[in-house]
Amino acid sequence: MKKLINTPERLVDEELAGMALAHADLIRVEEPNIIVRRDAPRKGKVGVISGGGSGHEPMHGGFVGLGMLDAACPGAVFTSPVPDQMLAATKAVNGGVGVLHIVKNYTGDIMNFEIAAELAGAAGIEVKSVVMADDVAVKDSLWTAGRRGVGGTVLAEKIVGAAAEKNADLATLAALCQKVQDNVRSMGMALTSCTVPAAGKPTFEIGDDEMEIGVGIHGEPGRERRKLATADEITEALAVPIIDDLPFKRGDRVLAFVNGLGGTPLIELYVVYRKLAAILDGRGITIARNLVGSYITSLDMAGCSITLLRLDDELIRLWDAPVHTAALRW
Amino acid sequence: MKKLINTPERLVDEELAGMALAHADLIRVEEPNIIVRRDAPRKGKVGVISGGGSGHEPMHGGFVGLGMLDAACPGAVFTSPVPDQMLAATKAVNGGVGVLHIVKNYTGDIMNFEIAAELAGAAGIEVKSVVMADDVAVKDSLWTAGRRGVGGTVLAEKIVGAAAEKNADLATLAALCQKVQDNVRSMGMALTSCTVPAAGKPTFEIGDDEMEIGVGIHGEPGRERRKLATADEITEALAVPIIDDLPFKRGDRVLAFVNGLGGTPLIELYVVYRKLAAILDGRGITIARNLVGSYITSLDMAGCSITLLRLDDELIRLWDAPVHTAALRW
Amino acid sequence: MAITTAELADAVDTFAGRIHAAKEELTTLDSAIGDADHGINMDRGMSAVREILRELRQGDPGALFTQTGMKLISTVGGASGPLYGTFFLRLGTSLGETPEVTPRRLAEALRAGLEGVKARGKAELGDKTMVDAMTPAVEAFEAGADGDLTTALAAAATAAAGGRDRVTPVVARKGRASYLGERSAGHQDPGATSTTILFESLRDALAVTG
Amino acid sequence: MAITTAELADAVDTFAGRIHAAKEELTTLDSAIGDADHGINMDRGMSAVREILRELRQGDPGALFTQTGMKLISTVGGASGPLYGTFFLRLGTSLGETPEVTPRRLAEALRAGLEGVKARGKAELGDKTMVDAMTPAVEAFEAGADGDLTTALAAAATAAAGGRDRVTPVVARKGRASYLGERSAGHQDPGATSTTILFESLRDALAVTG
Ligand SMILES: Nc1ncnc2c1ncn2[C@@H]1O[C@H](COP(=O)(O)OP(=O)(O)O)[C@@H](O)[C@H]1O
Ligand SMILES: Nc1ncnc2c1ncn2[C@@H]1O[C@H](COP(=O)(O)OP(=O)(O)O)[C@@H](O)[C@H]1O
Ligand SMILES: [Mg+2]
Ligand SMILES: [Mg+2]
Ligand SMILES: [Mg+2]
Ligand SMILES: [Mg+2]
Repeated sequence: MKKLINTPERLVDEELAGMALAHADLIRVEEPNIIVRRDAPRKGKVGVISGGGSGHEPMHGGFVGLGMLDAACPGAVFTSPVPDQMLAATKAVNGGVGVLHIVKNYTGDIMNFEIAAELAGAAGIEVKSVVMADDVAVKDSLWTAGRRGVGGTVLAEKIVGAAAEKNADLATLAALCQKVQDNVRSMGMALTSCTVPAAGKPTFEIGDDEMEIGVGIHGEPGRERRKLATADEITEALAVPIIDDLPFKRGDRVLAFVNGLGGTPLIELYVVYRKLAAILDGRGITIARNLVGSYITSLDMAGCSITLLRLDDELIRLWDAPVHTAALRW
Repeated sequence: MKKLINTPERLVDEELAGMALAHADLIRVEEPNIIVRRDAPRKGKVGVISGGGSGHEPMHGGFVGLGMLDAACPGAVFTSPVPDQMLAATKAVNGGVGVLHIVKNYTGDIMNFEIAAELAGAAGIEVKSVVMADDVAVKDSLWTAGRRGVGGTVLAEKIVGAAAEKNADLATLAALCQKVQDNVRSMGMALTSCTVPAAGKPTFEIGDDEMEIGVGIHGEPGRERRKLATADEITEALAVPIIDDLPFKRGDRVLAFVNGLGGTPLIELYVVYRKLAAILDGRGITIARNLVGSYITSLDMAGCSITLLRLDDELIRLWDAPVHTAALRW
Repeated sequence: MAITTAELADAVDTFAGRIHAAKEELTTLDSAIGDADHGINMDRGMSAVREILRELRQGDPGALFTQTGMKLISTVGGASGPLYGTFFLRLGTSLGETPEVTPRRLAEALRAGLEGVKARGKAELGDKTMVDAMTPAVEAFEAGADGDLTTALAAAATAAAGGRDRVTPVVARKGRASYLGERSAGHQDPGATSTTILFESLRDALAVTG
Repeated sequence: MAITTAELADAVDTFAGRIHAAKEELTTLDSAIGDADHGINMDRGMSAVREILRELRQGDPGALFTQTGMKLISTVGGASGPLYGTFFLRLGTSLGETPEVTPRRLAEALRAGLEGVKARGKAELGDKTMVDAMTPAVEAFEAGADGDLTTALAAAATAAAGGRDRVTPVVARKGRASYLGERSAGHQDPGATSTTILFESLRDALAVTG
């Protein structure tokens, strides 16, 4: 295992210490490992928090700041945070008008956030939770854990954060987050496995001429292993299931998000974006906004994911609204 | 070789096509493969251009836009661009008051920019060139090609671009760029080799327990191979030679830039930043500004570089000035 | 023939030790159909529990389990944290302030733990989770709780292992393994494996010697 | 015994073909002490030259080399682009509009090319660059230019290879290899290798058969 770390045990703590030093103008880091917007709580503003295992940087800690999250709860690598963190974050951002939990749909995240919400409720803070579950690689079924929350979460946090900044109320924000969830779909693929630091070796073996289609963001193997293909073929293999799922239709305006998984250089993401744009153009779908970069990662995994969000004027306005965080800023 | 590409031959063209589509609000891509600020040329504004081999994304194309570069010339992967590109870019950004070439110190870049400057001069455009050479891993000697231009280039482009935006004249901008060069030092290290797409295999072999200290950004092996060490030890191995070289002294204010080489996840860069901050603090050097992320990369290489720039009020003001490019924005 | 807090604390300690020993094995199982952290997660939690065990040994069995559960919830995270946390919490709540635990009371407590896990995780039998080891184990223990404790514990451990193995060929329907669809079949479930270790620890630590 | 444009075009074509064949070898050499692209760069340039060769064959030798040089400058990039580009440009300028080239005129042109490379790249003999193959090759050709052409070309090619090998043990002082310091010693220089291929191509294409 080759990583710029000291020990796996100290990795998250040291990362948070580095973030606190680098972004002291935006955030503070508090016990038990939560990243809180510097000026939180703000009276009369709904707090918006999220969280999940570490290893997906910049998500979520890099999205704490003006116009996005009020706090983030990073768990151990690929491990949902514990309820103590979400409870502390909820208290830290409580401006008296409730707190929204944006939860990615993983069994662990759901249960830990659930316990935290129960405890916050008992402490007199109104909490609403919205579950992001946008990964079309997973069959959407009542009989399984359901779809994973992936790239759509980044977009939801930006959009909901923008509305929260304008003092929308808790119910409105929860509905808005649900609206993003209802209109967003993603899928990812891996060229290589990632290596969980504490495990010390790649999560899965993969041949030099193979790839995994439909991976999540935790090094979970995908639904299917295929022969390595060209960027255009890979883009097609991700884009078509996404488009067909919602489905996205001729005349739709979308936000197209091409995301690197941590070990993928930017040059490759633009190659994917180019093909994605051609595919959407061919179907009469307009890219109204885009995002290209590594925003929701899987440690050092090489690979990418594509996320499409159907936009309307409201979502565009909120996407365009100012944001000032470590990872997204305009 | 595992990459999200179609063919090595089409990689740069397709990347540029993707960039043009993703950032049509900021840039246009023109023959022969140059990235030009959308509103260039601007009358009365000095044009600032740079260029170099591809494979270092987002540098330089990601830095074209308001308050930074007016054009970028991407060569083939790790290969200096050809004079035709710099000549075309120089013409495209010529607002009648001269063009500054920011050149990284590589034999190829120097010669190709030199030819372009001769041709531009013959075409009646005043060109000044400043050479960036900030890599302390290379001995600074009249008898060699001299130091490589690395991370300092990103900072120079931002700072010079800010001054150009305020209509500083060519001589002033050249002097400012030289001032950045005189006050900036960098050093890098690699955990893995990168793979040049056209070569198809890693540039160098490296053991699971080894690292290269003092690498450049082209997969050139470093000056020294060492046993793999902790993030803290690596940070020290980079920071101390940088500090001792200028030297940076007690009381100095610096911009601390921790850069990922393309295959390094952000979480690791913050671990490095944390240690760098501690080292500087221990020497009485104040981090007045910082930048953490992958801005000057080496394809898919895992590793990092550290750059320190000694700041004064002028440089801080120019660093803080607005910038709106694909990769840097505030 | 009632069980003391000290004996139960020993059982928890045995569990912690075996989890530590099985850390890599559990993580490897989780690599195949999950995210390569189950051993790491459980070991982080049980190590934290071990640190408060000396203190808990002084109190009643209810407090022992309640505190164990709370510690797991606040240190493990992931899916296993709330699930094992809830399991021990419910054990504790069920036992209340009973100073000593009879096998029958323990059977009731284990049942409460199991129901807690099912309520929290909403997994059914056959979904390929820890529930598949826990359910037969609790049932076996219930069936034998009026007889010999050692025998009942042995039956519970055997039933846990049986449940664990029964769902190895099955396609997962809960937890991360479910994302794999058909590809999850043929892999042993990490959580069912740690649950089997739990019942084996109870068996070995609580067995009446002789 | 003067050399025609067609013969010189054949030599350029031979060079292009051998560069294509040596693409991987040159790139591998450049991996060890550079950035793994010398073969790729040269092949990109010489392939582009090949495309205009049929047309150039119709003109005079000066134009053949001038156009070859310009094409290399605008397609190769890197260090080798301006250097080989300058080399051929100077060859062309030196030959001017001479319709046929005598060995002596060729010697003068090669000297002009070499001086161009040195002026552009500022490398000295012993810096471990293409100059180390080019200098002895040009000198050997100059020495034999009044004698038998085939012999002179053979001597030039041998001298190029000798120069290439002489600097293999040396520490590089120019180009990317210089970044390696002591570590560059013991590696064969890619540019000196391609220059040797150039003089071998001249030898084999221009040799008077029989
Ligand atoms: N809904 C559920 N109900 C019961 N057990 C579950 C459920 N989901 C997952 N598990 C169990 O949790 C185990 C995985 O735990 P762990 O790896 O620690 O958490 P995570 O999946 O969050 O990484 C699985 O092997 C499975 O036995
Ligand atoms: N200053 C110089 N003068 C002459 N030749 C040089 C000089 N610098 C480099 N070279 C030659 O160029 C070769 C490398 O060419 P190439 O790999 O194509 O360019 P780059 O170094 O830009 O990647 C070296 O092997 C060396 O022979
Ligand atoms: Mg996990
Ligand atoms: Mg090169
Ligand atoms: Mg797991
Ligand atoms: Mg090279």
